[in-house]
Amino acid sequence: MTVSLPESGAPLAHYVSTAPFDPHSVDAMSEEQSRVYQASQLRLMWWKFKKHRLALYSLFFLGFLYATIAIVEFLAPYNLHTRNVDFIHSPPQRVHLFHDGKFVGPFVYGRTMTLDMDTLRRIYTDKPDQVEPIRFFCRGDGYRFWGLVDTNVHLVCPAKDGQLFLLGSDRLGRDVLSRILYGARISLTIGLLGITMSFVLGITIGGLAGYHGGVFDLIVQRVIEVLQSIPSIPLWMALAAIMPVTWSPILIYLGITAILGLLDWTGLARAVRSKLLALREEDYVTAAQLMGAGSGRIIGRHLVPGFMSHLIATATLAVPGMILGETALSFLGLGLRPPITSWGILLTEARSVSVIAFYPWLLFPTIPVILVILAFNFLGDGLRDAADPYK
Amino acid sequence: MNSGADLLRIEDLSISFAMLGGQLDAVRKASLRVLPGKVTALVGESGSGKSVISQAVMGILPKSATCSGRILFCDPATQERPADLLAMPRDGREIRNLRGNRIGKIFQEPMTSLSPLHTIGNQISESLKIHTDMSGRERRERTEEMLGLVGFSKPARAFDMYPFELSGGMRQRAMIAMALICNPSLLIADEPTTALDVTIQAQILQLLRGLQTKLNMAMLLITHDLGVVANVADEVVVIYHGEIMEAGPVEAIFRRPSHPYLKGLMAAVPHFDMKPGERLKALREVPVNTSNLLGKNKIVAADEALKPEILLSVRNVSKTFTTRKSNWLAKETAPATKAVDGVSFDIMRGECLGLVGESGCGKTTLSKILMRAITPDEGAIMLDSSDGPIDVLKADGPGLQALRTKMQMVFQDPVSSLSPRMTVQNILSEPLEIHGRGSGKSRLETVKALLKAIGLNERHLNRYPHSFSGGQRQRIGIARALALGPDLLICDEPVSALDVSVQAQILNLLKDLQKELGLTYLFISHNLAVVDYMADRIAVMCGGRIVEIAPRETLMEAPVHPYTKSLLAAVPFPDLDRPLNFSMLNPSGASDKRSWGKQFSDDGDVGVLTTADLGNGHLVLARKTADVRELVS
Amino acid sequence: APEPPFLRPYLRAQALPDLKDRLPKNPRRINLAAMGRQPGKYGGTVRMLIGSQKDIRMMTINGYARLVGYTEDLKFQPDILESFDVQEGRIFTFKIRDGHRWSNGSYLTSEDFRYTWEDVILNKDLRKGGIQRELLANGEGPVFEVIDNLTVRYTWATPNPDFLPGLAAASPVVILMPSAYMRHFHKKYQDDFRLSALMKRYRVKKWADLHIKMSRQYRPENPELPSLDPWIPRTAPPAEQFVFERNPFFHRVDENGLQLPYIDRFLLNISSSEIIAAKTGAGETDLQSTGVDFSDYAFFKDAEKRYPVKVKLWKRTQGSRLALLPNLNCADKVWRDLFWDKRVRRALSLAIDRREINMVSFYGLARESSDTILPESPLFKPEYASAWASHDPDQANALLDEVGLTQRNGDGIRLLPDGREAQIIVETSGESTLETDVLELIKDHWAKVGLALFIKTSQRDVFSSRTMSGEIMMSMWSGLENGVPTADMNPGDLAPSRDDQFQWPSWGMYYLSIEQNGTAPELPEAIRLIDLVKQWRKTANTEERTRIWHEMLEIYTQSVFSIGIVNATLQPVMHSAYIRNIPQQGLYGFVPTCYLGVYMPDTFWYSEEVS
Amino acid sequence: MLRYIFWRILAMIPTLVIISALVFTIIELPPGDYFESYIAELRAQGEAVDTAEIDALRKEYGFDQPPVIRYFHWATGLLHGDYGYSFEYQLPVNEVVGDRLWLTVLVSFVTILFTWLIAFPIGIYSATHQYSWGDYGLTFVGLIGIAIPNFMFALILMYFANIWFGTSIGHLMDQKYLAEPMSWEKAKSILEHLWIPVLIVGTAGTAGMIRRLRANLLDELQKQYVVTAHAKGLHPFRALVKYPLRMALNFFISDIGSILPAIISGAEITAIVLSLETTGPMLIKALQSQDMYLAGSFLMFLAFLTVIGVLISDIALAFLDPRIRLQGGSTK
Ligand SMILES: Nc1ncnc2c1ncn2[C@@H]1O[C@H](COP(=O)(O)OP(=O)(O)OP(=O)(O)O)[C@@H](O)[C@H]1O
Ligand SMILES: Nc1ncnc2c1ncn2[C@@H]1O[C@H](COP(=O)(O)OP(=O)(O)OP(=O)(O)O)[C@@H](O)[C@H]1O
Ligand SMILES: [Mg+2]
Ligand SMILES: [Mg+2]
Repeated sequence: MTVSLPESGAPLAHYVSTAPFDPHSVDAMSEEQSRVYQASQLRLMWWKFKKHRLALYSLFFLGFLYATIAIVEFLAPYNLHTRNVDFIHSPPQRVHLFHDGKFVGPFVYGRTMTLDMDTLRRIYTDKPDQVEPIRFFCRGDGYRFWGLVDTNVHLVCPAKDGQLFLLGSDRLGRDVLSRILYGARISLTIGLLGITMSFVLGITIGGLAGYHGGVFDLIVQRVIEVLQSIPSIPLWMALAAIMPVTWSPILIYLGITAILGLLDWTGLARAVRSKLLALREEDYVTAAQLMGAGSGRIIGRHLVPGFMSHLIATATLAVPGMILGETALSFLGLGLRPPITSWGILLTEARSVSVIAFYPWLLFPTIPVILVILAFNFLGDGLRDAADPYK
Repeated sequence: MNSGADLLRIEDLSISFAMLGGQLDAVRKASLRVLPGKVTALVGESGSGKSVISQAVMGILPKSATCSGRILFCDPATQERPADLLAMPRDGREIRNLRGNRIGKIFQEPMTSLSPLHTIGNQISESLKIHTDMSGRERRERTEEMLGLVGFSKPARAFDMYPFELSGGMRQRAMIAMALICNPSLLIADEPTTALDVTIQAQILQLLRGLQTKLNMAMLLITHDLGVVANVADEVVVIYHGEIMEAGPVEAIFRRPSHPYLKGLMAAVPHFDMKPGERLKALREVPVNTSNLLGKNKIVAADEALKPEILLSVRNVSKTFTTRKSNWLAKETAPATKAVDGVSFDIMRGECLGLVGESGCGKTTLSKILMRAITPDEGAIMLDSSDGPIDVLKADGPGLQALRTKMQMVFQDPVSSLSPRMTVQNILSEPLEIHGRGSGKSRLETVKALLKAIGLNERHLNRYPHSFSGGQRQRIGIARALALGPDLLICDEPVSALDVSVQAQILNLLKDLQKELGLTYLFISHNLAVVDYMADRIAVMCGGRIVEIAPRETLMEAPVHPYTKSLLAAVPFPDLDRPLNFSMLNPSGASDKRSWGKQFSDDGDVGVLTTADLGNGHLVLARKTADVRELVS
Repeated sequence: APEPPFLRPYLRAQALPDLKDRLPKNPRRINLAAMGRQPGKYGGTVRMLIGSQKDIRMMTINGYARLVGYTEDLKFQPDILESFDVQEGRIFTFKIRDGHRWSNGSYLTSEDFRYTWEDVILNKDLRKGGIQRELLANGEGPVFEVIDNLTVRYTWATPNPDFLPGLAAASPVVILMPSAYMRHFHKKYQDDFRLSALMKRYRVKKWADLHIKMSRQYRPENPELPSLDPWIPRTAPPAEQFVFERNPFFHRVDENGLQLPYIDRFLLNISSSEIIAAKTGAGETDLQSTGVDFSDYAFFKDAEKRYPVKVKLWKRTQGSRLALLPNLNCADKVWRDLFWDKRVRRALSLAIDRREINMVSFYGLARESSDTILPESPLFKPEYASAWASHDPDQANALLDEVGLTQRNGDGIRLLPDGREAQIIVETSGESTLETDVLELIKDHWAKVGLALFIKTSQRDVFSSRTMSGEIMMSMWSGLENGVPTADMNPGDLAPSRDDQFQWPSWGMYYLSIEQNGTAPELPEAIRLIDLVKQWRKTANTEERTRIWHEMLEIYTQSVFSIGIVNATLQPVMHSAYIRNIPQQGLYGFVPTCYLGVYMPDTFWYSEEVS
Repeated sequence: MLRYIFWRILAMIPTLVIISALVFTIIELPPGDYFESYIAELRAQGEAVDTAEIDALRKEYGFDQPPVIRYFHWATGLLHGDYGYSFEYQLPVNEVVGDRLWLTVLVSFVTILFTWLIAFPIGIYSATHQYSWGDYGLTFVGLIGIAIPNFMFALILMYFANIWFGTSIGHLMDQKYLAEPMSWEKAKSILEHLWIPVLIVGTAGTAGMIRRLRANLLDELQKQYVVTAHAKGLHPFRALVKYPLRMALNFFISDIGSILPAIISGAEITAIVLSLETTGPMLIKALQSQDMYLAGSFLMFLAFLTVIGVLISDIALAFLDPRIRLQGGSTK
């Protein structure tokens, strides 16, 4: 029974609920509830994370991508440097299923190339009768898997004596798809080092400066000023020039990334610092201080989480930098250079207008870049939500 | 006066929150009404859904809430037909025109409800800016007038102050000013006076009552202070777990409480006539294993005799704040506030020292100084802990770390003192982790025990502070302070947001701990009945100084200082037969020194006042020249 | 003959004398019809893109007004000079055109030569490096004489074969400055007070700097400086656009008596090298050969459809577009010994499939050849081009086996005598993808003969010091700079004669520094080559020189000191379809043809119709 | 506060000294000097090199002296407003920069304006309409902006602007206006060209702003004081701008230190590709050719702007949030 109000404006009667009353009746918990209430915080976050579909898919996508890095050799139809000089700048081949109305399974048509000596372009025409079925789990270019086993098994291969350029081929007749797959290896890994370093440093130093303020802050700020005053390009140039030439390009790139990571924390540190300068005035920080929490704990457990959204956003935004940072440098002739391949390199190789005009498929590497960046951002969104107490 | 139709009619309101692991029904088919120019009091246990109802009326429920039912609002001032507030589009023009204008709301947590970046004047006058077409100057005048009405002694200065520069009570008054500034026809007051000392509270109640008669303002008063209810309400609604238990005119409720819940509530109120040692009757008494609770065993009784008497001695502590000028490029000539002014006192081991005083008199500042959260300008503080004496102000390194385990504090503002991104479990186990108490598992046990002791349970473990009601948060703060089992616990308004029954439960818990583990308390409260129940000695603060300190009985029965006297006079009783005599109250506040006898006031001279010893530990701040007999008379 | 309309305002203002007075009494007459070109008419502006401010030097190179210059078939001819006379290869008598004027109208006389020789070249402040190499024969400078107002003579004790090529070079030896103008900046002729005022005005610290700054001819940065070029600068740097206008006193006329150049103005716009090709393909330039590459050809060809432009393909003059240069001075003893073995060098060359490279990067349009001279050179013999330049992996393998590199590891890579794998690190400045692409291909070719190739890219400026110190094992660079030499051109490129020859920097240094630095060549072929250079310098006899050239070419190509890949690669020359007289074919190179220089851009003209 | 500013300005002196030393070191780091890269370039162009002459030049400019001495010469020169001499341009540095500075400021300023005009509304929209189609769509577009390398985007835009609108390729204006005085036509040409770099650099920057603003706003939007503002009847948008947005600006303000120099240095790569007449490409060129005084003075100028920017950012921070105490330690 519930209370019933009197007519509007009429005097209120004395109503007493007749429902049974037991002050100790804590609602019994259902199984579901007790599962929730007993769950660890990580698990709770995972549940919350899962609710964000797109983030979940992004996680799967990235997980998948990082897994493929390990088995690129197997996935790519060709090796990184396999060329076919008869198929230079060949446009992407379409995969067909039916030939002459008959189902054949996935296949491509064979191609012929003719040189147009007037315009100096290669013209490719499909041969309508030459069906080249795509093979799966097949033998193709040999490679040494993880530097251990020599093998030549691939997930997909072109037909015997046929070609398979699903995303076209480049100026040496190399398969763009395979190169993208190989490029992922460097693009998705090396930059992480720099990001991680700049994050750790940025949060720690910025955190300490913001939290402690005073003289420490003054010094840190001066250091930041000094570091920020040195634009990264000159620094790259200087570093690239003094790195021992005997180092392999990867090592040099790694080294420079590391050094830049060591210097790149300033922006983040300033953001963290200014936020913490405000946050440290909150009562809960005083409360933590009074509990005897050290600065590390206060920064790490109380202050930084309050800033998590920003950090996550910044981290996900650093991803494009990680993947593409090197393009700018390759562009200036620093950093990575061919024959090492990364997405950035693949893109810098397409740096002339004629590519855009004639060989637009060489721009395909932008697609994985975009996908990865989107995925990281949605993942970040999901993480943000999972960490958000208000959700 | 049009009292014909209900101003606010809430019909069959149900509100639930979507949470992980199912939904939480905060309000179930509640109905209530408010008549124009009348006061409906909504009372009930902490967490019973009172604030949620008020949010529903304003249309500011969190997005995770769903509600059903009808909330009809009929504004007599505009002569409009009743409109269903729930049916209005969220943040639409219609509802915005009502908010802040026709319906004012005083939020329960004044600290977090104010933006830290804007001066309170700015925030208060904003309502005027939205709903009226006053000029900037008029707005400022009106705001300052309002600030004066709610008891700011220097409204012009207060206008330019930032919330973090105000004491808890002052913020609450700013909040009240904000709600009233547009003369709403309905005021929703969610615990409007919890942070106010009784004299200011009385002043505010008087103000509200004045508006009620003058402007025909109606009020939905949410409070757990039955004394206030008895004094101002016309109708009372009792809510428990989201359901209405009892409703009726105030007469009926107070004279013929029928529902066992209401009866329990009435019984749990502490009162001044309690016999020494008498326990409060909480609705549910939770037996607690105190030693297990605090993570460390302490056999107090045995070696108590060996210890010196004085646990903490405070000598001549002062703190001055310079307010930040809003135009800080100008020379910093902003007047300084002497928040604490030469305070000295001792706390004995095992005792509970009550600290009362007007809002803004420096209690919180003092307690933070004791905790070393604020560095005083001068003074000395010695803690005689179980491991030898510690100079509180100088300790550092391991000494400071040890000090932290010896002294703990319950913050006045429960919301802002809980990290918003930590779950209750993290919050409670954190002190244990810091000081390396127990293993992960045992810590969890301790946390559960603590939760139980404060009347919460395991289901709250994984929730974040913002999803608790005001009282629940306050209890979490208490539990956190208790976790380490400190020697000295400073409680800054620990029960202000608690309904009487939970308050009884908590107070009993504190008393038990004191008895069994020999805990010592500095207990700050505005609720004199609570202080009376808890304290062994009581100190009265005014304007940064301790004006009177005495054993409880002495102070309650034979107060000497005029300020103490006026405080006691302003206590509201939950008894219809003992109404507050508003006309007797000093209109300019109890600390108005002009009304004090000349032996107590310094007339602006510095250093003429000193502490006079009246014997029996009864000290009073008075002129050096005054003699003892003169004072007592 | 008609006056150029462009000069009309000046003529009207009487700022200029009439054409008759502007020209020397005996102007250089160009018979266009005889050259197979059409005589044209005045007018028009040519827009050209340059990659950086320094490239305004293109005007000096393309303008190609020299005391003595090359003809299209690379013979010397007097240009600014009315005539020149050479005795015994060491006595050079120069005759100035009577009435020849600088672009400011002052007359060109022997005094200008004297000033330059005595007051500039011999002045220690101005020429800290001493007399230029081209003016030294056997380490000695010439004796300079003024014969009369229009005749001067330079006399060396021994023949100086570098003198005339030096004058005809793209960046010519300076022996002539406008003395009347330059005196203002010379300590000897200017009083200290004015000089220091000028120094202050031009913000330089020393008078020598002032003189150098004001007299720069190759990079015409001083619009005030009187010039003899067809177009004279009108813009002082820094600027984004450099304007050059016709020199009203230019000394050439066409058969109809029209004063050259036909074209009134050149606008040189600075564009980043990244978009020069794009702009060219968008018809935003009227004459472009620098900053564009063969790989852009298809794009330009496409532009022909959209814009009134034409693209021609000329031949580059390099001995090899790209060449691999094994560093005979490399620090690694094992490799050095191997590189010293001519069988190894030959094997490396034989292993390369030049056909494939040609097909991939040059559409098969280049010539697969060793690093040697082109058929366009009178010295060419087919056997030079084919020496060890066929694709013969079997022979390469056999040669390598013969050397003793018979051991191989599991991957088929040969093992060095000390047990290391035979890994050759080729360094390149990697400035274009062409280099890395070609190396990618060669990598595969060499793998077939059991050699592993690694590509390493490094900055251009550290290149030479690193080769010199032997850190670089093998580098990729262009081949012989001048692929179309005549016997009268210095064959030094074929011998270790300079320190920037990456196959033997240290030996080259030895010769260059007159045996002070570097190390003496140790390979008999190299010793012979440098001896031959010395012989060549001593003789003035063309037949003798031809013999020396052939012997050197024979040694060079047979020893495979540099592994050439393809030469005669094509260089697109893009131009507005309205411009006439641009040869369909040409040799394109800095040396000896001075890019467009010997093809005389002053004879190009705008017609109303597209061709 | 005035005292604080005073101290900060004092503290700038040692900072700038350290920076100048660092800048000098960085420019010195690459092996060789201008003359070496000059020689290398001459060689690459096939020109003969007179080593003796170059050695003399080297001596002339003090390159035979130890770097420390040269540093002192340079640093004292800077103090006297003498920025050194550009080898490449053969001119004193301050003459080299010339007009480029203003064009750079124009481009950067418009770009920054563009970024803010785009990023702020979108950021606010995304935060208030979290997970709406608009949010996703705008996020996507923004991210595309950073996912496509600037140089490529530049090429693409340039190419299509040429094909579709006939805009001349690259540069800030059609070349024919280069030498002309400002006119309506010239201004139009500048506008026609300006949008490309602005769009490229702008889109590269907006995503970062949008996402960060969104993240910060999302945090603040849930705060109780926003509810209070709503309870006052404030329009949600006004409430947002007044309260959470101001809080969320914190990160943005802390970044001012890097905005100022960015205005001058501009987006180098884009500028190079588009061949803009701005200072960025000049700096890069100077670095590449080791034209050290030009590069060094340029970098010093940027550093000076950074230091000023940081100061401004600190002051603005204190303005923004009254709780911030710049001087005090962690306890009050
Ligand atoms: N945002 C929220 N999300 C989930 N649960 C909530 C939220 N806000 C309140 N609750 C829950 O709703 C119930 C009612 O809360 P409410 O704030 O109305 O209590 P109250 O009656 O005002 O108590 P108090 O007197 O302690 O303030 C409580 O159990 C609380 O935990
Ligand atoms: N950070 C600060 N800056 C400036 N003034 C402050 C600051 N903190 C407190 N004050 C001032 O100090 C005085 C004492 O404040 P305090 O918080 O100690 O009062 P209180 O006794 O706890 O009052 P309440 O009972 O209302 O909480 C007040 O006048 C307040 O305005
Ligand atoms: Mg509440
Ligand atoms: Mg307080």
